[in-house]
Amino acid sequence: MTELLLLSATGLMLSLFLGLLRVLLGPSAGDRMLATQLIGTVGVGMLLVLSVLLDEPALIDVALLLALLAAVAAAAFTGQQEARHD
Amino acid sequence: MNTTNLLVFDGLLLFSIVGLAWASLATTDERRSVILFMAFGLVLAVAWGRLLAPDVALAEAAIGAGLSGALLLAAVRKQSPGSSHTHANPDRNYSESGAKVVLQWLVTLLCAALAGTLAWALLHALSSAPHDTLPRAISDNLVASGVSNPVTAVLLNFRAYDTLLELAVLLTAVLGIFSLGQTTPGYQPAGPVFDGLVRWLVPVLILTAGYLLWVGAHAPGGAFQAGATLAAAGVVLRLTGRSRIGLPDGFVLRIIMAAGVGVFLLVGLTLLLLGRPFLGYPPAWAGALILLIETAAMLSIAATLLLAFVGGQPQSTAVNAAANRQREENSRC
Amino acid sequence: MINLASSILILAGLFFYLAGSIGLLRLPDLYTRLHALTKADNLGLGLLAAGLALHSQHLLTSLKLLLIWLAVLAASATSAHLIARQARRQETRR
Amino acid sequence: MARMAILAGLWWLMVQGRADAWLVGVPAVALAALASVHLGSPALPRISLTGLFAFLALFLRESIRGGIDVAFRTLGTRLRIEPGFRRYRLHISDPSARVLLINCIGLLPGTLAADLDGDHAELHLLDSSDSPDPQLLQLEQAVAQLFSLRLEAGDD
Repeated sequence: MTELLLLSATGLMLSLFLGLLRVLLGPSAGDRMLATQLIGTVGVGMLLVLSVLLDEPALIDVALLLALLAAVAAAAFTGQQEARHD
Repeated sequence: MNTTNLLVFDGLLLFSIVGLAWASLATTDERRSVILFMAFGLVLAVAWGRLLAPDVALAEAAIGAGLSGALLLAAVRKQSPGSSHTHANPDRNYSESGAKVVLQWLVTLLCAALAGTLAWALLHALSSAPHDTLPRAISDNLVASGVSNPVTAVLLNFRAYDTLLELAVLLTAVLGIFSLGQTTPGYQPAGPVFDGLVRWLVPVLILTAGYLLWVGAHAPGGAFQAGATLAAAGVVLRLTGRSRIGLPDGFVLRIIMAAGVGVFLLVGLTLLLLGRPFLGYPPAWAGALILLIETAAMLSIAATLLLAFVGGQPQSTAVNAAANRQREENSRC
Repeated sequence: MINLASSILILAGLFFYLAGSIGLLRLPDLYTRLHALTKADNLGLGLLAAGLALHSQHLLTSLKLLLIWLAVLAASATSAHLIARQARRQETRR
Repeated sequence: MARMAILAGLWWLMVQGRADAWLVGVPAVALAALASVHLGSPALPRISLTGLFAFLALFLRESIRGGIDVAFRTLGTRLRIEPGFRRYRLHISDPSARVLLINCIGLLPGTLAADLDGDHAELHLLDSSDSPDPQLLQLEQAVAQLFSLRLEAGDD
C-alpha cells in the first residue's frame, strides 16, 4: 500500500506540474483561473494521500479548508469580473 | 516511513514553488500576477502539509490561497482602469542612464549576500547546538498548559505575550483601515448560480471556523485559521453584492475589533490581581481561559481581515438599509 | 480484498487526474478545457477519496472524505460555470 | 429545523463524533443556521427520498461516464472533439432546482452550461454532432423527481 501511495503522490505531483504549465501559458485570465482550480483539486487529493502516507490525520482538515477556500478564490475572480463588465 | 522515497515528489514540489513565485513576480500584468500568486498559495499549503506542519498549512490554505487572492483582486479592481497603462512603459526611463544598471546589479549583489548570510547562519545553527531542547521543554510542560496541541500551547500559554502583541498589531492595522474613510459601494448582485454557491458555502465556512477554533486545543487549528475562515465567509457575501456581510454596525463592531486584545488583557490583569503572574494561567483553568481568549481573538481577526477586504469603514446603517432596499428591488426585476 | 479494491480505485483516480491535466494542456480553448477540469478531475478526486476511504476503515473518516469530495464537486462545478459564463459574455459583447 | 439537523450532522462529521465538541458546536451550528436563513435560502424544498436515490444513482453513473468520455477524447493521438454552442430550453423553473441542474449539466458527458438566459441555457458541447437532449431530459426528470416537481411542457 505504501508503494502505491508513493506512486500516487508522485503521479499527482506530475498532474499538478502539467496544470502549472497551463497557469503559466494562459493565455486568458480565465484559462489561468481554471488551471488554478485544477491545482486546488490536485492539492486536495495530494493532501489526502499525504495524510495516509505520513500518518498525519490533520492533513485531512487542511484538504477540507483548501477545498472550501479554492471556491472562495474562484468566486473572488468571477465576482470581480462581473462587477467590471456589467 | 522513509522520507527519501518522496524525493521525486519533493523535487517537483520545490520546483513548482520557486517557478510560481518567480512567474508571479516577473509578470507585469497585475491580474495575472494575482492569479499566479493564488496558485502559489495553493502549492505552498501542500508543501507545509508535506513538511508535517498542518498548523501552518491550514493558515496558508485559508490566508494564502483564499483570502489574500481575493484581497489582491479587489485591490486591482479598485485601481482606476487607466492607471495600469501609465506605468506600463518604464523602459524609456531605464535606457536613459547607466546608473539604473549599476543600481540593479547592486541590489542583486546585496540580495545574494543576504541569502548567503542566512544560509550560513542556518547551517551553523543546525550543526552547532543540540536543537531539540525547545521541543523537549514544550513537551515536558504540555500537561500544565491546558491544551494538548503544542502549537496552541506555545501561542496562548508559554509565549502568550507575543500573541497578545500580534493582536495589538492587528488592531493598529484596522485603525489604519478605518482612517481610509467610508467604503465604496460593493459589487453587483450576483446571478442565481453564484447565489446558490454562497448559500451553502457561507454556512459551511462558519461551521468550519468553529471546528478549527475547537480543534486547536488538541490538534492543528486555532484562532488565526478560524478567523481567516470566518472572514472568507464575509468576503464571499460581499462578492454577491450584499452590503450586510455579517459585520455589525458602529459600537458593536468596535467592541469586536478590540475583543481579541481586550479579553486577553482582561484575563492577564485579573490573574495579576489574583496574585498570579501576568497571563500565568492556573493549570486547572488554562483550557477554558485559552478557549475564551481564542474565541475573542477569532472574532477580532475575522473582523480585521474582512475590513481589510472591504477597504474602509463600513457605511452607516441608513446607507445600508437603502442599499438593501435597492438590492431587493434589483432581485425582484 | 479490500486492499485490492482500494488500490484499484486509487490508481483509477490517478489516471483521471492525469487525463484531466493532459486535457488542460491539449484542448484548444477555454470551454473545452473546462470540460476536462470539471469531469476528469472531479472523478479523479472521487475515486481517490473512495479508495482512501476504503483503506481507512474508520466510518467517520470515510464520511469526512466523502464530504470533502462533495465540497470540491459543488465548488468546481459552480466555478466552471461562472468562468464559462464570464468568458461567453465577454465574447458576445465584442 | 431541517437545516439545523443537516448542519449539526456536518459538525458531527467534522469533529469525528467527539462529544466534548458540542460546547463550541452548538453556537457554531446556530450561527451557521442563522446565516443560512439570512441568505434567503428557501425553506428546504420537499425532497423525496426515492427521488434522492434515483438522482444519486444517475448522478454517479453520469459523472463516471462523463469522466471516461472526456479522458478518452483527449488522450487519443488525435483529439476527438468538435466543440460548439447550443441553446437548450429548461423545463424546470424552480430556482434552487435550476441551480442544481446547471451544476450537474457540467458533469454530464460532453456538456457544460455556459450561461443562463431566461428559460434557455447556453450549452457548450464537446461534440456538437451529438444531440445532448435525451440525457439532459433524463437529468431534468431526475432533478424534478428529487424536488417533487413536474416538468413543464416546452414548445421546442
